[in-house]
Amino acid sequence: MSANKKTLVYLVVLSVAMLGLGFASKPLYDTFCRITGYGGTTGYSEDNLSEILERKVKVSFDSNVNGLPWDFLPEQTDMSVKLGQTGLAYYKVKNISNKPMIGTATFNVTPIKAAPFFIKTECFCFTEQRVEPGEEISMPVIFFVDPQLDEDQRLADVKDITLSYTFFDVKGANDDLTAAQGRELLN
Amino acid sequence: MRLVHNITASLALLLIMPGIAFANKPTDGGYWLQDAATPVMEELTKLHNFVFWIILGITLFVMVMMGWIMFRFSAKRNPTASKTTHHVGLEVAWTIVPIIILLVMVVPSMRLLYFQDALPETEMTIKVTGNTWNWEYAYPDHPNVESFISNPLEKEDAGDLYLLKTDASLVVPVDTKIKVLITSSNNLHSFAVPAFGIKMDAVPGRINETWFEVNPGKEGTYFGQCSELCGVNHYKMPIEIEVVSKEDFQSWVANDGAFTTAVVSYDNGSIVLQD
Amino acid sequence: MAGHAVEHDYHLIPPSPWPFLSGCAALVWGLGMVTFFAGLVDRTGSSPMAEWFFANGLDTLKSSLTGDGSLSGGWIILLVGCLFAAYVMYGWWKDVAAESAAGDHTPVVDIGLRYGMIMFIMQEAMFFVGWFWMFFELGLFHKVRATWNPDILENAAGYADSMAPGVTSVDAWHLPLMNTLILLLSGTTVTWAHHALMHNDRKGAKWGLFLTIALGIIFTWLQLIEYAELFHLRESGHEAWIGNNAYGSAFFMATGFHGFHVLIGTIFLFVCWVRLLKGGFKPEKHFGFEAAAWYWHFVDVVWLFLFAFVYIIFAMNGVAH
Amino acid sequence: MAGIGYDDHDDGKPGFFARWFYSTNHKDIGTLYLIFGIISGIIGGYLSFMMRMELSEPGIQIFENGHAYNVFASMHGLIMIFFMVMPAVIGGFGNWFVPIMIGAPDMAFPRMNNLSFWLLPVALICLLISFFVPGSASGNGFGGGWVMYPPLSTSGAPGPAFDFIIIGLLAAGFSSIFGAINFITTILNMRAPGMTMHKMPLFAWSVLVTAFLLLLALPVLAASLFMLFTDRIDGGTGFFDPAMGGDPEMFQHLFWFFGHPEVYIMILPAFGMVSHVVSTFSKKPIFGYLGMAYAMVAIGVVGFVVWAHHMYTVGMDVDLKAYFLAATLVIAVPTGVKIFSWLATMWGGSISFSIPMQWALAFIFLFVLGGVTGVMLANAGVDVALHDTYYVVAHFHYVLSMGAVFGIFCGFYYWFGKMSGYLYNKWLAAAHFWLFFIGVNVIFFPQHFLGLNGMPRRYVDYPQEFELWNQVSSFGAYITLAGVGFFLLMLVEAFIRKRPAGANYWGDGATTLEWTLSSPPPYHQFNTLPRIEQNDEH
Repeated sequence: MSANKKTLVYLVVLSVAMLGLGFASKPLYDTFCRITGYGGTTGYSEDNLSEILERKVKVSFDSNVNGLPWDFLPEQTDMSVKLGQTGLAYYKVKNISNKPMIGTATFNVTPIKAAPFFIKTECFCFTEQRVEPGEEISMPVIFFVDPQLDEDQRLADVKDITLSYTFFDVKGANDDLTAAQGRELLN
Repeated sequence: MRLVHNITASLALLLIMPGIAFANKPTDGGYWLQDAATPVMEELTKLHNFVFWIILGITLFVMVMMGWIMFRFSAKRNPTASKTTHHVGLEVAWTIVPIIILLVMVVPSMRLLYFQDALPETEMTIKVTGNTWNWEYAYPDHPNVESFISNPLEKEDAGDLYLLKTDASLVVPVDTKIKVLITSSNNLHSFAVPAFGIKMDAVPGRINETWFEVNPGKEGTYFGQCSELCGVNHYKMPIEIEVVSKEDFQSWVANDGAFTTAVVSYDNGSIVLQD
Repeated sequence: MAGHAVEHDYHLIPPSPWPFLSGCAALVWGLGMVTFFAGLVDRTGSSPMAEWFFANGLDTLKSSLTGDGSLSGGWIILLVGCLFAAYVMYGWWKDVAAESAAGDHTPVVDIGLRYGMIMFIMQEAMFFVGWFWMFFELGLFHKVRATWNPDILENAAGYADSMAPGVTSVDAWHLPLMNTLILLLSGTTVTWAHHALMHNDRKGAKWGLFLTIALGIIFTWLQLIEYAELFHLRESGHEAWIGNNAYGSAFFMATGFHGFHVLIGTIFLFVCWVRLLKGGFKPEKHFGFEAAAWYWHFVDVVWLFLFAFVYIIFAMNGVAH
Repeated sequence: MAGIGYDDHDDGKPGFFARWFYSTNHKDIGTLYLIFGIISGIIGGYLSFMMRMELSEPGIQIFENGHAYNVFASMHGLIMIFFMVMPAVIGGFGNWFVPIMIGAPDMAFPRMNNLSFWLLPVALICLLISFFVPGSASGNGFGGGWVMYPPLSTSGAPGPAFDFIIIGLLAAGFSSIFGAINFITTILNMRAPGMTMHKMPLFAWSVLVTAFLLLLALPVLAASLFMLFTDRIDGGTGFFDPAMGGDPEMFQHLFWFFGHPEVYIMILPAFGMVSHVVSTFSKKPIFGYLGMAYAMVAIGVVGFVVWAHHMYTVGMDVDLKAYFLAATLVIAVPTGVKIFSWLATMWGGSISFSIPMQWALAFIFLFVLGGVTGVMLANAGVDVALHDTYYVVAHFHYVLSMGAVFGIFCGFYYWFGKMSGYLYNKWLAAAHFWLFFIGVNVIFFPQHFLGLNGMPRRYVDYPQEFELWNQVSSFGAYITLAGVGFFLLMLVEAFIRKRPAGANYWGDGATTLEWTLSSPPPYHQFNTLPRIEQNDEH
C-alpha cells in the first residue's frame, strides 16, 4: 500500500503542478515580462508626470456605436503629442432618435503592447451618459503617454497609437427600443 | 499498403511541383497559397515553404522507414522476432534531433511573427467594421470620404465572382503602408485577405489593428472572405479590395470617394481638379 | 466460471437502479433548467416553430400543473427534477451506508473511496479555478488591455479599479469578516468532532458536528443577508449597482457557487450527523464522516481565497455601502 | 436494494433489464458505451455526409440557409467528440480492458461507472432536442460551432436550442469527470500484486493520463458553460458582454484551456491501443516502454499550457503569441518519441498484417501527416494565412478522424473477438479498412489545398474557384460511407455466424492479461488475483 500511497503523492503533486502551471502561465508570463522589461505590461510609477520627452507619437481617435441610434465621432482625427505631454481631445455624440437614451462607452487602445502606457486622467468611459433627443454633447478626454514607453525596447517601433471608444446601450435602460431592435440587429 | 503509399507519394509530388502564377483570388484546382501582393505575404510564403520542406522530409522519412520495415520484417522474411526493447543512444537521438529541427524552425518563425506585428510608420488608416452581414469601410484620414457599406453581389450580378464580388470595394493606394483598424458591431467576424497575408478578428467593443502594403506594380482587385463564424450569412460577406495607383487614389479621394472621368492634376502635392 | 471462490477484498456490487434513475433525474432537471430560464425570458422571437414549441409543449404542461399559467417557466419541472435527484441520492447513500455497516468496505475499498474523494475535490478545485480565472481576468488583464489603470501590478490596491467608477463594493470587514470567522470556527468544530469520534467520545462528536452544521447554516444565512442588501441597492435605483457590470457578474457567480457548495457541504455533514445519531461510525472506521470533513475544509479554503481576493483586495478602493 | 436481491458475490448474470440498465459490471457498461458510440457515430456521420453533399458543388442545394448548415456543422463536431470518440475510447475500451489489464475484478466504483454511462444518453437527448427548437431568428438549432464562441452563442442565439446544448454538455462533462475519478482510483488502487506502475500496460497508462486531463480540464468547461448560461439570461451576467465591461475573447481562453487538453483526451487512448497492436503483431515487446509512458505524461502536461494557439488571430499580444508558438512546438518532441518508438518496436519484429495491424499502421502514417501540418499551424505567422481555413479542418481531421477513429477501429478489431467471443469475417473487415482508408484520405487531403488557397471554414456555399477540390472531397464521402456499410455488415455477419474465438486468438505476441481469459471473459474475472512476476520484461 505504501507504494500506492507514494504513487498517489507523486500524481497529486504532478496534477497540482499541471494545474498551477496552466493557471499561472499567463500571469507568470506577464510578470516575467514586467520584471525583465521584455514584455508589454511594464508598470509605471506615479510621480514621473513632470518628465516630457522629445519623442512624439501620433494618437488617432476612433469611435463606434453599438446598438444605439447615436452619431458618435471624434472632433479631431489625430493629434501628435510628446511622451509625457498631456493631450486634450473631444468626442461629440448626438442622439438622432426622438427619445432620451442612455449609453455607456467602453474603450481600448492599440497596439496592445502600448496600451499600458496610455493613461487617461479624465474620460467618459464606463459611466452612463444620458442624451436627450436631438441633443449633441461634447465630451473631453485628457490623456498622456507614459514616458517610460521610451525605455522599453519592444516599443521602439510604436509611433502611432489608436484610442477607440464604443458606445453600447445600457442593458435595460432603453428597453422599448432595444428589445425589438437589438434582436433584429443581432439576427 | 504499397498502393496507398504510391498514391500518397504522387500526391506529395504534385505538391512540390512549381506553383502556377495565380491571380488575386483563389484558383480552381489551386493547391498552394495565393500569390503574395505584400511584403508580409511574401515572408509568410517563404516561411510556409521552408516549413513545408521540413515537414515533407519528416513525412517521407517516416513513410520510407515504415515501408522498409514492413517489407524487411514481415513474418515471411523474418519469422523469428528479436527481443530488443532498449537502445539508449537511439532514444536520446530521436529526442534531440527533433528539438534541433524545431530550433531551426523557430528562428524564422519568430522573425515573421514580429515582422507582422511591428506596425511601421503607416501613411494612412482604414477602418473596417463587421456587421451582420456586410462590411463597413471608413477612411478616418480622409473625412470627406463618407464611410460606406460593402454588400455582396447576388449571383445574377456577380457572375463568376459570386461570393467574392461586392457592390462597393475598399479602395486603397498601392505602395503605401496602410493601417487597418478592425472592429465589429455585434458578432465576431474576421477580416481576411489571403493575398495580403492578413487575418484579424473583428471583436465587438474592441479594436484590433494590422497593416499591409501592396507591392508596387500589384494594382488590381483582391478578394477575401469573412473568416470567423458569424451566423447565417457567414459565407456571404466577401471582402473586395481595389488597389489603385497613388494618383488614382488621390483623385478618388478628391472626388469624395468616387472614380470619375474628371482630369486631375497634381501641384506640389495638392490636388487640382479640372473639368 | 462460476464456482470459483472470491479470493480478493474488492467490493463487487450487484446491479443497482440508482445510476439509471440518476440519469432520468438529470434529464428532468435539465429540461427544468432550460424551460425555467427560457420561460423567464421571452426568447421566442418571431419563429413560428418557437410559438408552436411553447404553445403546445411547455405552456400546456405549465398551465395544467399550475392552473392559471401566471407563473412563467418550467419551475415545476425543475423542482420535480431536484426532488427526483434528492430521492436518488437518498437511496444511493442509504445503500452505501448499509454496505459499509455490512463490512463490505474492506481496507482496500476504503483506500479507493479516499482516492475517489480526493479526485472529486480536485475537480471541484478546477471548477473554482475557472471562476477565479475569470475574476482575475476582469480584474487585472482586461484593464491592461483597456488601459484603465496600468499600475495594477505595482500595488494590490489597483485591483479595485477593475470596478466601474462609483461602484460600491461590499465592505470586507463587516459581514464577510464575520463569515470568515464563522467558517474558520466551523473548521475547528469539525476537527473536534473528528477527534471525539476517534476517541469514541460519541457525545462530543455529536456536539461538534451539530455546531459545525449550525455554523454552516449561519454562514449561509449571513450570505443571504448580504445578497439581500445588495439587491436592495438595485431596487433603490443605485446606478452603479455591482450587478450591472462584469465585476458584479464575477462577484455574484463566484460567491454564489461557493454558497452552493456550502449548502452541499452542510447537507453532507447533516447526513453524517443523522448517521451518528443512529449509532453509525466506529472510532477506527468512519470514512463517510472524513469525506464530509474534507469537503468542508475545501469549501473553507475556497472561501479564504474569495475573502482575500474578491472582498479585501478588490474592495480596497471601493466605497463601503 | 430496490428489490434486486442478488447476493454480493454471485457470479450469475442478472436478468436482461437489471443487466443492461442497472449494470455494475465493467464489461457490460463498456459494451453499452461502445453501442452508444456506434449510434452517435452514425448520427454524426450522417450530419457530416449531408455537409459534404451540400459542398459537392457551389450553390445551396440541401440546406435551407447558412444557419441550417452551421447547425449541422456544430452538432457534427459536438456529437463526434463528446458522444462518439470519448465514449468509445475511454468509456468503451477503457471500461472493458483497463480493469482486466491491471488484473482487477472490476472498476473501483461500479455504480458510479454506470452513472457515467447513463448521463450520456441524457446528454445526447438534450443535444438532439436542440435540433428541433428555435435557435436564432434564422431557424431551429444552434449554429455557433462546437467552440460556442460568444456573442454568437449569447445574444446571437436567443432561442432555447443553445440552452439544451449547455445542459447536454454539462451532463456529458460530469459523465466524463465521474469516469475519470473512477479510472484514476481503479488504476492507482486496484492493480494486481506485482503490477507496479512501471509494469502497467501502455493502454492503462494512456487512460490514466487521459483521466487526469479530463479531471482538470472539464470543470473549467463546466464553469465557462455556466457563464454562457447566465450571460444568456436577460438581466443576467455580463462576462462576455463588452457593454458590461466583459470580454468575448475571455471565453475563448477558458474554452481552449479545456479544448486543447480535450484534443489529447481523444488521441491518447488511441496511442495506447496502437502500442499494444503494434507490439502484438510484431511479436515484440514495446520498444522504449518507459519513454512511451512518460511521453504521454509529457504530452498531457504540455497540453495544458498551449491553449491560445487556437487564438492567434484574435488580437493577442505578440509576446504571448511567441510564447504559445514555442510551447506548441515542444509537443512535437514527445509525439516524435512515440512515432519512432512504434517504428523501433516493429524493427526486427516478425510482422503479420492482420486487420488491427493495418489500422495501426495506417494510424501511425496518417497521424504523422496530421501531426506535421500541426507543426505548420503552430507557427503563428503562417497561421494567419491558414487560421479558420480548410487547412485547419484537414489538420484536425487527420489527427482525429484518422487518428482517433483509426485508433478506435484498431482497438475494435483487436479486441472484437475478446469482447464478443466471435471472430469477424476478414474479407468484410478488409473491405471496411481499405474503403475507409481511401475514403477519408480522398475527403481530407484535398482540403489542405482548399485551405492553402484560402477557403474559410463553415461555409455553406463557396466561390466557384473552390469547386474542384470540394468535388473530390465529397466523392471521398461516398467511399467512406461504403466503408462504414462494410463495418456494419461485418458486425451483423459476425453475430449471425458466431464463429467462436479462442482465448488468445492472436498468438504469441499478445501478452497482456486479457489474453489469459476466455473469450468473452467470465462475468466476474480474477476471483483469484493474478500475480505478475517480478522479472517480467517489457
